[in-house]
Amino acid sequence: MLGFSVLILLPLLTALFCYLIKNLRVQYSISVFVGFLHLTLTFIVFLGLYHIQLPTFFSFDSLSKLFLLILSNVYFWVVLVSNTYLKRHVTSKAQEGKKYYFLLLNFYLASNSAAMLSDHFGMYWVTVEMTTLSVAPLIYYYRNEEALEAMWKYLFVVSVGIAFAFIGILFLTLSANGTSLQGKQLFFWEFIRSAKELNPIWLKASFIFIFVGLSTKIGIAPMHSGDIDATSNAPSPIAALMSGSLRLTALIGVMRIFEIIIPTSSYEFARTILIIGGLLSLFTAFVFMFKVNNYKRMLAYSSVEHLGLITLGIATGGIAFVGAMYHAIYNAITKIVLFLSAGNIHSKFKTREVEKVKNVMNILPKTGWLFLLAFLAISGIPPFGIFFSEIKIFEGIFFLDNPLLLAFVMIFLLFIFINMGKIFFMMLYKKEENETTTTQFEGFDIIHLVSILLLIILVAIAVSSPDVIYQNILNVAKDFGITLK
Amino acid sequence: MNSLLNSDNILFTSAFAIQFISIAFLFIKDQHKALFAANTVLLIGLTLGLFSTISSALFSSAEISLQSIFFNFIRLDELGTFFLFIIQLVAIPTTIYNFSYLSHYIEENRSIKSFVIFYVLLLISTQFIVIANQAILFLVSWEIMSITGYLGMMLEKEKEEVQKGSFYYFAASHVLIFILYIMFFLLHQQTGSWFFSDYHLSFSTGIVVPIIFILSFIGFGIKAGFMPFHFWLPQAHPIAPTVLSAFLSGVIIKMGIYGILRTYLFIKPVPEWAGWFILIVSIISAIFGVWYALAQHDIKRLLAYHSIENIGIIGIGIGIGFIGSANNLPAVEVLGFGGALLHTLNHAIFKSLLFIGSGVVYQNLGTRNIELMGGIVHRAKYIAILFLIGSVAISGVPPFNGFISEFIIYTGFFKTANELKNFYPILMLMFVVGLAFVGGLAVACFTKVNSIMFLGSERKAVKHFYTSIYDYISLGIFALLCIVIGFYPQPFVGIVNKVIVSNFVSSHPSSALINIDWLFFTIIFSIIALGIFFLFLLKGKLEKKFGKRTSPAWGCGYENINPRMQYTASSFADELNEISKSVLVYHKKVEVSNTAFPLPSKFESHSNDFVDSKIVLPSYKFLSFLVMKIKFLSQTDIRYYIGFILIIITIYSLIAFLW
Amino acid sequence: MENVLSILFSLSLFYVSVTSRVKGYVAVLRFQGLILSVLVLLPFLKNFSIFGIILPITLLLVKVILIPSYINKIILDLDIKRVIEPTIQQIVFLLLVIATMIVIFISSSVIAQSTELNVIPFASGFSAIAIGIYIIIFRKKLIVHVCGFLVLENGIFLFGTAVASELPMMIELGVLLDVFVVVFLMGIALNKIRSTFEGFEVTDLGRLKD
Amino acid sequence: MDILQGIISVLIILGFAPLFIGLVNKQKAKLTGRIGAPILQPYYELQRLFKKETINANTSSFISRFSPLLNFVSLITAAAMLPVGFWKPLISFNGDIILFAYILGLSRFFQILAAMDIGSSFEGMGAAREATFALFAEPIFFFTIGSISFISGYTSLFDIYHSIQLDNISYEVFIVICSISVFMLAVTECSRMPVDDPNTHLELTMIHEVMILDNSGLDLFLYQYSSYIKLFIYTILEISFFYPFSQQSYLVGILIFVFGSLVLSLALAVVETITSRYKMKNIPQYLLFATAIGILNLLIYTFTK
Repeated sequence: MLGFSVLILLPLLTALFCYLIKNLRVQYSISVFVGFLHLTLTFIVFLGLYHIQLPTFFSFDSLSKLFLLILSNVYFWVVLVSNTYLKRHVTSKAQEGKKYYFLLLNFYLASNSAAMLSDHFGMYWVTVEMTTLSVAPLIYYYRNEEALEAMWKYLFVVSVGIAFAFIGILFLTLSANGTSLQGKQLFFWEFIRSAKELNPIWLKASFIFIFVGLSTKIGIAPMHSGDIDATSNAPSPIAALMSGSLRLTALIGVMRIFEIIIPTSSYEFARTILIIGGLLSLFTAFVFMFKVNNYKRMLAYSSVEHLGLITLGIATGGIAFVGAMYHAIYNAITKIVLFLSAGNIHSKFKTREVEKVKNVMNILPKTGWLFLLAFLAISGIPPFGIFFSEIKIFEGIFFLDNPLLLAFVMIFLLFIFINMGKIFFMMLYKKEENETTTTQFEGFDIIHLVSILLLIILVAIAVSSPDVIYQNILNVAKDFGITLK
Repeated sequence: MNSLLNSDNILFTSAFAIQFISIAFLFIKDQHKALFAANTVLLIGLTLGLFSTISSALFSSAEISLQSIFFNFIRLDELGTFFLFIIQLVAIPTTIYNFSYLSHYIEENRSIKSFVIFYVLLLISTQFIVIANQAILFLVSWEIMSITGYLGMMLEKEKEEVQKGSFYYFAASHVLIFILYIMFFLLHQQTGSWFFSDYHLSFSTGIVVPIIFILSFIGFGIKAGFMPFHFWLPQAHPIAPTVLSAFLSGVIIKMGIYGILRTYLFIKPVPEWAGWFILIVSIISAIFGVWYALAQHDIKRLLAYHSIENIGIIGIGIGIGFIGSANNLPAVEVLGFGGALLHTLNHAIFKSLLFIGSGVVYQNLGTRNIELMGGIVHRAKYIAILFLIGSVAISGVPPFNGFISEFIIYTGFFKTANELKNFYPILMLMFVVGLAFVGGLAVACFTKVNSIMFLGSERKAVKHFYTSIYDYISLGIFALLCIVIGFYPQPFVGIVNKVIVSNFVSSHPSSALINIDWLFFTIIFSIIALGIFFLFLLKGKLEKKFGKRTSPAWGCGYENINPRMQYTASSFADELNEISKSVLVYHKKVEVSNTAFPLPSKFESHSNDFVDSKIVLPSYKFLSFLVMKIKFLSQTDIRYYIGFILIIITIYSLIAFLW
Repeated sequence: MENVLSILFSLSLFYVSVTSRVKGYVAVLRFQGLILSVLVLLPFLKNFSIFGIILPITLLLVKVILIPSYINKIILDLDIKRVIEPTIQQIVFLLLVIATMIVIFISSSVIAQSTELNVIPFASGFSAIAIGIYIIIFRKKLIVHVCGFLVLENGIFLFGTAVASELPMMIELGVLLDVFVVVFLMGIALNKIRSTFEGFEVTDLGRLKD
Repeated sequence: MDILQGIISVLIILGFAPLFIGLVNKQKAKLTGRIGAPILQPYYELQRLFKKETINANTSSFISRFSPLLNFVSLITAAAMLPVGFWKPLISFNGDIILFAYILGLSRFFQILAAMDIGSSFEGMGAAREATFALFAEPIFFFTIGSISFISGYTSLFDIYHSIQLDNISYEVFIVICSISVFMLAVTECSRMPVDDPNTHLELTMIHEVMILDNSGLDLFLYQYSSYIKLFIYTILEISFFYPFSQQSYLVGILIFVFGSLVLSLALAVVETITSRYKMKNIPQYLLFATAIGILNLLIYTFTK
């Protein structure tokens, strides 16, 4: 019960508390404290030092352990920098956005943890809807037209998508008709245990609906649009949260249903659908990297790309699955750094357009370097982690699937890389004739500190590749019926 | 396998450690001190490394047993050691040049610390590439090499051209790493291992190995700069800081050669078409590389194109070696690979010499355009002499090292023709003529460079020409190496022969390489040198007797000649460029006014790279044009978002039904 | 009994697809909410349990009273034009709806042979989903979008009862709560949109593009 | 004994090079109906230059003092590789054919540099032409002598000529045509008509002469002498084709040498009398023509054999 209270109830209470106490400083400190507690507990559980009992509808398995760790890791750092971020000047209208900031953050944490931990489709659905509700007002933080539009679109599209996911869940119950599952409730493990009995037609249908519905939240093309708008207009910490953890919260649902399908005859079909989705996302990112002229949208598209890559990895299975899991970790961490640096740049230049941002390397040297390093990390340059996870995914696709697919993936990635690079270097190095070349001084605040720490963590995980993570990922793979030699 | 703590291992590992430690010294506040300390420590590390390399594998027979330290991730076979030798040999004088080069930047109070960090990392990762025995380690060090090279190029990051050129390098290196992924996946698939020492494939088994060969040639060829994969090279090398472009041209593009040879070791013996393939690509690279070089005015760009030419010559050697291994002729193999390896060493030496020399000039004149130089010999005689040595060497003219390696390759041609009769002689003769043609072009090009840069009178007034002792030291070392290898090639040929005999030629090694009458060269060249010396003394005496003075040059009756009347680089090369206008994309713009009071007339000529301006950029533009056409995804209306959900669900359901 | 209610439900769908007044939508929502609450009340009538009563009552509360009146309130506050101008003619829309419903009914009756499910609620629930989507796609007013979304939700609910899912009551309540909060948030957003943009047309939201 | 013969032959070349040029000029004069200078005129020229004071352009550098020496020495070295009267040359080893070509290249390299060293546009013109035409002349050498070496399999000039057997007809034809292209090569390299006119002093039409425009005294002496030697070297390359007629008897060899050089001087004189200088831009065609002869010839030979 303790674990449950720390993981879910405590954030809820904190949210309530933040509603009562208006003082931002107090809100901040208590939220950080809660985030820290959450992180420590998750970490302890992840290490397997401590097993906690959860009430019905909730349970731990290796997958939720892993994703919960990612979530609470992202959340902790984001909350840590939030205060500094809130201190920044925003328009007077946006002042009121600050009031609900921590409230919503805590609510976000609670709902996300619940969604990750829930082992019942109904509960999962409810909590996922809650995550949407928690994050939508945060998107509206800036209180301007773009933010409003983004929030509306996100809220509406995702709600519709989630509704479709619900239909999928109902189909799942249909598929259970006339089997031993008849009359039992919608627990994952029940279904996984007796997946072979399920009616394939309804199973396929439910997979399609759940995958497409949740895609609006994961950002799998062509349902990515609402996600892009939201991520690009939300304040940077929120954007980091969304790219890092919220998408995974949705992904976990798809993985559950996929896990159910794997032993059945519809496995091939589901794989194909996932691969199509992943490729479409890569293609979308590939297309929009040519057009995009707003650096936060660019980062959002990069999230689409990487989630697509993860989906491909999951679909391919084998070593690629392991790669995908690693990729989820690395992508989450790297995205934080990218979005935080982007936030610094935004607060300096007051614009999100690439053309208007120039010579960052000299004007904001520290941020500039962090931005550059994060770019190298996200585009898979060693020693940063994504290099290794990408290699695993490529290898998997190459050996388990056909190399032609790999060729496509590589071509897409290559051009995404080239165009992203062009944009990044335009921002970092390009300068006007009369502009200064002498580097100006940039204050060192907690955002830089956090970014540096995260990059170090990234390299550390990648290079040392701790056995506990590997074992956990292997367990996840085992749940998905994947055995590695 | 001797004990872990033998002197070799300690020396070797400590060398790397010291090189790495040098970064720590950059925390010293004062940039001058920091640079001096870091550079010195780095030098110590490199020198130690060089000693350990020389002592370990090349001369003595003691093998470094690092396997036991790094779990077989690292191995020093002869090939790797030879390239390690090259890297360290080039790195030492280049690092010495750092002292003077970077101090220029410090005086412009520009921060050079990050550059030094990247430089050190570049050196270390490059050394790791050649000793890596495991695919992932290899790829990691390869990527780090590329990326640190890129970051180092960004020293003058505010310049437009720097951003452009370095980005070419960046993109190209990313392309090739993907190709290498696939290649290593294939190797892994074939052998089930990630370790180089387990890769023994034979061409006969199916289609896979040929694919591996092609991939390796493309992937590593991009790095090496074979045409038509060279397009990034003339963009990147000119804009890099001189130290870096010396190292890039001297060593890093050789990593491509290393890769190709390494892959050859995995899949030898190769069939004959592979040899011909490489021969033809290489001769094209050689001829057009030097021809492009002839059309350039930017000295570093010109040198970059010469790197392409020399890579071509190396490739020719490799091609002969392949043909030898295909027909199982150890003699041909030895000559071909020997020429290639020795030329790799030589090119590393004289190309770095030339780049550093041009860097010294650039530092003082502030331009890379040779049309604005001239008369430097009157300012800095010894720089001119050292540069001249490099030029003679790179033109493959005796008595310096360039000639030696080209001679080996020629001998390889003759050998091939002898061993395999019928139509081989005429084909080989074609290549001989091609190589001779390349030599002629190189002579034309470097006479142009030297005369326009150093000789004559100053086209653009030079206030003061500042040279530091470090310039002379680093250039001097390189020049000395050129001369030594030229006059006394035996030991170096011996090293190369050892490498080949132990790694390449499996069956009954031949001694064709050593049996060339090297003694003759030593004798002849020394006779020439002595003869010139004695004539010089004699001439001095006679001039005392009959008198000697200087007078203004004869202007054909025209009295006041001014520097702008000198022959320019473009006019020197004009006739040759005219011949190959279309390939060179060579444009001339002449503006002569025929008015009564003529205005000053203009003339300018420039040459774009064919592959870059006619293939790479257009295709990228075309692609982006196509992509821009794709509109349906970029809808802003929420109803379309919902519509997409509906559509995609229908499509998936259709798939489900058809399944 | 269920079938009768489901048919009434489907009739309401026809009405919603022809009406051109926003109030009409609200009325339909009320009506559908009523039907649904009766539907969930039916099992309660058979065997009485104190817990059984909670769900119908909350359903009634949320779907019949709260949400519709809330939407009415929004309409009044923001004095939205009461008539909607559709993007396609009503008749075409109606034809589309009818065609869809025919297809859905036939296909579901075909499906019903393989797996046992009561066809009418299933089909009408499904058609409600489809028509909700249609409303969203073919109408311009954001408020109408909200109504469309609610129709879709109702459809899902009916559908859920049809496939005899054993969703525990707690979850059902959670779903209801979620739906309510979503609508609530949308209402707030509409308020803001009113104060920020000039109109309520979806075409006004076109700022975010590449 | 070989060493001695080698030294003697080098001395012969050094000694008779001016005589040969004198011979050519004399015959040319006769053919054009002039009396002409005495045959020994070149010797007088050299002697005169030897005594003159050395004047350097004040824009020039160490290059133009160094280049004549190197030019002279490298030409002597090249000469030391040639068989005279079928004596084994001083320098003869496998692959000396390449060294021979590249030594000439070395001398060219520095001559061009020296010309550019003056910084005057006239020398520049000459240097540019020299570089260009030399580039096209190089293949001819390899297509003639090189082809023989490839066919015979020897890589030393002496052995190459040694290997020539005039037994089958196609080989004879081959050799004869080779000798023709070598003659054209000689004409180019030694800057005679129709490529270059050694006698005019109109800079715009000259190649070799214009490059040494600013040299005088000892430098000019060395340049002139080396140009004489160069011509004689190519003459010997030409003559050596006919050694096979001497079955290893030195007497016949020497006879062939003397006779051959006479014939060749006559030939040169005739050519210079009847032909006029080509346009500068036509010279590459002329050289490519020679190359084409070489290639065609080689093809014919390899496929008729």
